[in-house]
Amino acid sequence: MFQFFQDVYLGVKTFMAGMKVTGVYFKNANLNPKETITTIAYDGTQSLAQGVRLAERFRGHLQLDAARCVACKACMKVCPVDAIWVDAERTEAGKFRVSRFDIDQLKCMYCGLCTRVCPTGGLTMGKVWWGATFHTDDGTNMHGQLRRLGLGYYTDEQKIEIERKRQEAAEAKKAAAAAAAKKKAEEAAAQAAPAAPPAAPAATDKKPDTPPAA
Amino acid sequence: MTAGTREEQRLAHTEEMVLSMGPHHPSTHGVLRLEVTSDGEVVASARPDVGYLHRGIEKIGEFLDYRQFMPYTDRVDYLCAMNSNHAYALAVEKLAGIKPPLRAELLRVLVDELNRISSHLICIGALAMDMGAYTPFLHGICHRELVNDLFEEVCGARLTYNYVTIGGVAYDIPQGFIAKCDEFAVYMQPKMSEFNQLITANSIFEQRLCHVGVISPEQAINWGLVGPNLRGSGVCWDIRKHEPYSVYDKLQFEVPVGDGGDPKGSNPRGVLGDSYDRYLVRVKEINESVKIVKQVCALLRENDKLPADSPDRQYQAKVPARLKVKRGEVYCRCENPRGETGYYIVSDGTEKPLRIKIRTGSFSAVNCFEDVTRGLLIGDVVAVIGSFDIVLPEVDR
Amino acid sequence: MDFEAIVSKLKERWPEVEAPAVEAGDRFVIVPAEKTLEILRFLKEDPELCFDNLMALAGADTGRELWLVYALHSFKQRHKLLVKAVLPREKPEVESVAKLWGAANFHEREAYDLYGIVFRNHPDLRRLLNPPDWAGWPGRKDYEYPKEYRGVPLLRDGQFFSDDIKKANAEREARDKALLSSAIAQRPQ
Amino acid sequence: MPTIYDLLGGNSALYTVIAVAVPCLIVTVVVLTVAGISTYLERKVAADIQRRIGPNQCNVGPFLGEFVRTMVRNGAAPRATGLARAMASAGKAVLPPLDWLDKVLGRWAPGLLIFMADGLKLILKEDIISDAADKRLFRIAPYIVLASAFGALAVVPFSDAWYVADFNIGIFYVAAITSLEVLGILMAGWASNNKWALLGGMRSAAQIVSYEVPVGLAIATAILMTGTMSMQGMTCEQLGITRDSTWLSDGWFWQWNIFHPAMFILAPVYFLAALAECNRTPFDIPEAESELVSGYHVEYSGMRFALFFMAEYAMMCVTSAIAVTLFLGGWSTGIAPLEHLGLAGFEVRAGVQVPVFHWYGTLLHLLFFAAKTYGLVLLMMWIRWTLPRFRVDQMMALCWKKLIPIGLFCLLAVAAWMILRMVLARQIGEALLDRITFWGRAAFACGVAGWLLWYFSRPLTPEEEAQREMVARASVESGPAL
Repeated sequence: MFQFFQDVYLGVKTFMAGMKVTGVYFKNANLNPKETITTIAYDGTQSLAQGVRLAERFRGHLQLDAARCVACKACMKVCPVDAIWVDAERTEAGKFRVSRFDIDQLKCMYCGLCTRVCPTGGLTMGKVWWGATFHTDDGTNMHGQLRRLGLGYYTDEQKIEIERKRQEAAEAKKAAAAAAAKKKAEEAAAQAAPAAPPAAPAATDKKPDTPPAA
Repeated sequence: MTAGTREEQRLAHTEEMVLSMGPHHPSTHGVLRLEVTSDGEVVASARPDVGYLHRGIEKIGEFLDYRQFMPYTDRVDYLCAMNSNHAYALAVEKLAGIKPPLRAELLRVLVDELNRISSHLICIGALAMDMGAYTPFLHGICHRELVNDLFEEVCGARLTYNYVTIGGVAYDIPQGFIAKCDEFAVYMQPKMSEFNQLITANSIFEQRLCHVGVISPEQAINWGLVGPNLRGSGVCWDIRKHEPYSVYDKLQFEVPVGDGGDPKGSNPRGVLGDSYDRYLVRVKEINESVKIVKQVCALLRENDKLPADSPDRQYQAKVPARLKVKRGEVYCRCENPRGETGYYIVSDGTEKPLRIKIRTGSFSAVNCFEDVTRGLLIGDVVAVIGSFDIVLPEVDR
Repeated sequence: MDFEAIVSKLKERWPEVEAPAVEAGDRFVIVPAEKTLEILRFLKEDPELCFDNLMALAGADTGRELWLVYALHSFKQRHKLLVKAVLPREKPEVESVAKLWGAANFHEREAYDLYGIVFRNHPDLRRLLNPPDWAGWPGRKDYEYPKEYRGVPLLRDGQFFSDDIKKANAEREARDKALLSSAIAQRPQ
Repeated sequence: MPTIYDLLGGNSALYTVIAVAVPCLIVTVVVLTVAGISTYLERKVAADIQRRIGPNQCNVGPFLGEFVRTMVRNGAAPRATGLARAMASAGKAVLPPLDWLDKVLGRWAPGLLIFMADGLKLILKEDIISDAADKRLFRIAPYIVLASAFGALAVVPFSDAWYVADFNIGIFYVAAITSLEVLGILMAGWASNNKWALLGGMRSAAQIVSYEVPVGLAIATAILMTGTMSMQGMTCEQLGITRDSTWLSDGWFWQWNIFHPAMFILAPVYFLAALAECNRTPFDIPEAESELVSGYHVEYSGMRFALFFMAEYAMMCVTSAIAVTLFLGGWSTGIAPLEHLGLAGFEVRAGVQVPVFHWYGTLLHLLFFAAKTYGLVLLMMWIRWTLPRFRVDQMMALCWKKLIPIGLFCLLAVAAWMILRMVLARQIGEALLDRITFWGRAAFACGVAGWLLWYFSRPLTPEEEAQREMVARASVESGPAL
C-alpha cells in the first residue's frame, strides 16, 4: 500500500520537475530565442551558413601558395592516404619550382599532417569548408573532385633550353676552375718550387630532373 | 500441460521468431546487427554480429610510419578522438623512450577530459533517446557543441582532431583558451543538475533501467568489461587513479562506482550492476571531469608564468621527423570514455610497426552481450545497448 | 609481484618458459604453444599470481612465424604480464582459453579471423569481422587483397584520381629524362 | 421567411441527407485542417523545447507568393489570354495581403505551410505495398483507423447550437467508436507481413483494449456526476445555469466537473488513458521508433501513411474534446457574466430545461471550446517531448495496478458524495448546501490554479540565473554551432 502511494508520488513529482525544465525552455525559446536557440537557419545553400564563425586554426580544404612552394615533397611523403602528388621542375635560376600539385579530395581526410611538415608554410588548410553541391547528375561533390593547385609545365623546347644553359654554365665554371688551377700552377712554377698538382675541378654535374630532398 | 489430442498440441505449439535487429536499426548505435531469437516480446538470445565497419585499421598501420598512423586513431573511436590519440602516443613514447614536456601533458589531460565530457554527453543522451525521450539527447548535443568549439579553436577540427602528437601536442593553446575552459566548467555543472532533473530522476526512466542487464562484479571482470561498464558493476578500477599515466597523479578526483540497491545511494530501487548504475556512473564522471578541467586550468596558469624557454613550457618534445624505434613490443593502456584502450605495438626496429593491436572497451561489451540480454524484453535490449555505450568503429576497427 | 618473481615462479614448474631480454618496451615470457592452456590456468588460479583479467589477446605475424600474445592483468595483485606463444605459419593450433576468461571469446575469434589461428574447444569459432565466406587470412603479411567479393569489385588501381595521376606522372618523368639526355647528347660542341 | 426546411419540402429525404451531410463535411474538413496544423505545431513545440529553430523555410512568401507572382508575370506577357489576364489581375489584388501575411507569419509562425508541403509530398509519393503483404487488409486498415477517429466527432458538442448530432447515449457511442481504432491497427500490423509491424500491432491491441477500462471508469463517473449521457446535457449540467440563477451566481468555472475533488483525481487518469489510446508518448509503444522500427505502420508509405498520421492527430483532437466535455465544462466559458450576456432564454428539450444563447454567445462558446481542446492537445505535445517511453509490462502494470484502482476509488467516492448530498440536502436544505458546495469548489479551484501558477512561474533560483547567463555568453562567444 505504502509502495503504491510512494510510486504515485514519485511519478507525479518527477513528472512535474521534467515538465518544469522543458516548460522553461519552451518559454525562453519564444521570449528570448537568442539565449536558448543554438542552431542556425540553414537553407541548403551556403548563403545562410556564411555567418558561421570559424576558429583561426580551422582545417578546411587545402590551399597552396605556389610562390612559396619549394617542391620539397615533404607533404607528399607524410600524407597517410597518398592524396597529394607534387611534381617539380628546374627554372632558369637553377631553383626548383612546383609544376604540379594535385590533391585528391576523395582521399584527403583533413588530418593536417602535410601543413605541419611544410617548411615554408606555403601549404595551408583554409577556411573553405563547404563541400556539398546539388550536382546529383555526376554524383560527385567538391570532395569527389581533384583539385589542381599546380602551375603547369615548360614546353620541351624550354626544358632543353634550360638544360643547355645549365650545362653551359657548368662548363664555364669547370673551365674557370681549370684556368684558375693552371694559373696557380704557373705561379708556383714561377716561384721555382716543385709544381703543385692542379686542384681537382669542384663543379658537380647533378642529374637534371631529380628534385632535391628525395 | 494437459495432454490433448495431437491436433490440440499442434495448435498450442508456438514457435520462436528470429528478428534481425540492425544493422540499420534506429537504436543499435551504428551498424551493430543482432540476431534476436524472441518468443513474442521475450528475447531468447541476441547474438551480436559485428564487422560491418571493419576497415582494417590495424593492417593499415603496418604500412604507415608511427607519425602517419595518428590520424587513423581518430577514426578508431570518433566520439573521443583525443583520448585515442593520447593512448597511441603514450604507447609509442613508451616504446621509443620519449618524455613529453610538462605543458604537453597538461594540454593532453585538458583535452582528454573535455572530450570525455562530450563523449559521455552523447552516451547518456543517446540512452535517453533509446528510452523514447528525445529532448535530453539534443540538450546534450547543445552542450557538446561548446566542447567542439573549444577543440576547433585549439586544433581546427571538430570531430577527428589529430591533435596529440608523438612527444607532445600539435599546437599550443591560443590566447584566452584557459579562460574559456574555466567558463565551460562553470557552465557545465548547473547544466548537469538540470539534465538530471529532466531525465535522470524521472521515474519512468529509472524503471526502464533498473534491474535490466544486471552484471555482477565477478562476471564483469571475467568478461573483461572496462571503464564505466566495469565501475557500474561496483569494481573500483580507473587507470587514471590506479595506474596514473600522465599528470593524473597530480590531480584530485573521485572514481564514481555503481551503488545499486544501496538505500542511501543514488540507485536505491535497482540492484548492483544494472543499466541504471552504468548510466549513473557516466553522469557522475562528467562532474568529475569538470573538476579535473578546473584543476588543469589552474596548473596551466602556473605553467604560463614560466619563462618561455624553460623545458616545461614547451608543448612538443624533440622528436626526429622519421622516428625509428628500437626492436621491442609494448602493451600500453589508457582510460577512455568507453573504458581502457590498449595499444599493443610490436616494433622491428624500422620506421614502421610490425603489428598494432587496438584493444577497445566496446569490444568486450559486445562480447558479453549475448549472455546479458538473455530473457529480457525487446525494449530492454535497446536499453542494454545504450547503457553499454557501444561505438561500432571501435569494435570493428 | 614483479616480473622476475613471476618468471622464476613459472620456471620452477615449466623450465622451458623463457623470458628474453628486450631492447625497448615491456618484458614478456615465451611459453610453448602446446602448454599454453595449463600455464595460463596456473597463472589465473594461483593465489599469488591470480591474473583474473585478460586485457587483450593479439595475434601477430612476423613473416617467419605467428605470435599469439596474451596481455594479462590482476585486479587483486595489481601486476601485469605479457605471455607470448610462437606458432608455425602453416596449420597453427592452440588450446582456447575462453573457459578461463569470457573476454577471450571474441579476441580468439578475431585472431582466427585475421591470422587463421585455430583455437581448439572454442565455443563457436567463426569469423568475427570478415564475412563467413571470406577467403584468406587478412592479417598475415603475405595476404594480397582480393580483386572482388561475390562479384562486387573491391578497391583496385585507378579507383582514385591520384592513382591515375601517379601513372601519368611516372610516364612523363621517364619521357623527360629521355628527352633531356638526348638534349645533352646532341649538344653543339 | 421560409427556412431551408420549408424549401426542401418539409421532412423530405433530401433534407435529411443535407442536414446530415453538410455538418459532417464541415466538421471533417475543419478537423483535417486542424490535424495538419497540429503536425506543424508538434514540430514547433519540439524545436522550442530542444533549443532548435524548427520549421522555418516553408513560408507563405515562397510557397504561395511565388505561385501568385508567376500568375501575374504570365498575365503581363504580351500575348496572354484573357483568362491569364484575369488571373493576373486577381493575383495583383491578392499579392499585397499575401505579402503582409508572409511578414506576419514569418515572424510569428515561420514555416507554417510545411504541412501543406508534407501533404503534397505524401500524395505524390509512390504507394508501395510489399509482395508478401495481405493486400486487401493492408489497403483497408488506414481507412478504419481514420474512420474511428472521425466517427467520434459526430457527437462532439462544439458549441451550444453547433454539433452534428446529440444522442442520448452520446458518450457511449464515443467510447465504442474510438475503440474501433485497434481493429485497423491490428489489421495494419498483421497485413504488413513484417515482424516489427506485427509486434507493434499486438502491443497496440493489448494497450488499447486494457486502457479502455480506465476510460470507461472515467466516463461512468462523469455520468454519475452529471446524471446524463448526452454530451450536450453534460455540458449544460456543468454550465449550471438555471432559470433562477442571477448574472453572477452561476456559470463559473469551478462548477466544472474537474473541480470536484474526486473528479480532480480522476481527470489525470482519463488523460493518461487518452494518451494511451492515441499511442502518444509515454505510451507510444506500438510505434516505438527505438525498439520496433516504426511499429505497425513501418511498411506504409505515401498517402496511406499520411492517413495514419492524420488519424493520430485527429484522435488527439477527439480525445481532448471529450476530456473537455467530461471534465472542463465543454463549451462553457467559465465566466458567469459572459454566460449571462449571451443567454437568450430557456427551452425544454427532451424533458430538461436547456439554456438557449444568442448568436454571439454561441460564437463565444465555440471559441472557448476550441481553446480548451487545443490547450489539451498542446499539453499532449509538451508531455511527448518531456517523457521517456514505458516498457510493455510497465505500461500494463500502470493501467491495471494504478489507474484502475484509482478510477474505482473515484467512482465510489463520487457515488458516496451523491448519497451524502441527498442526505445533507434533506438535513440542511437544498439551497444552503448548494451555496456551501459552490464556495467550497470555488476555493478548491482557486487553490489549484494558484498552485500551478506558482509552480511553473516560480522565479528561477540564482543558480539557474547564472547558467542562463552562461548560455547566452557561451553561445555568443563561441559563435553559432555548425
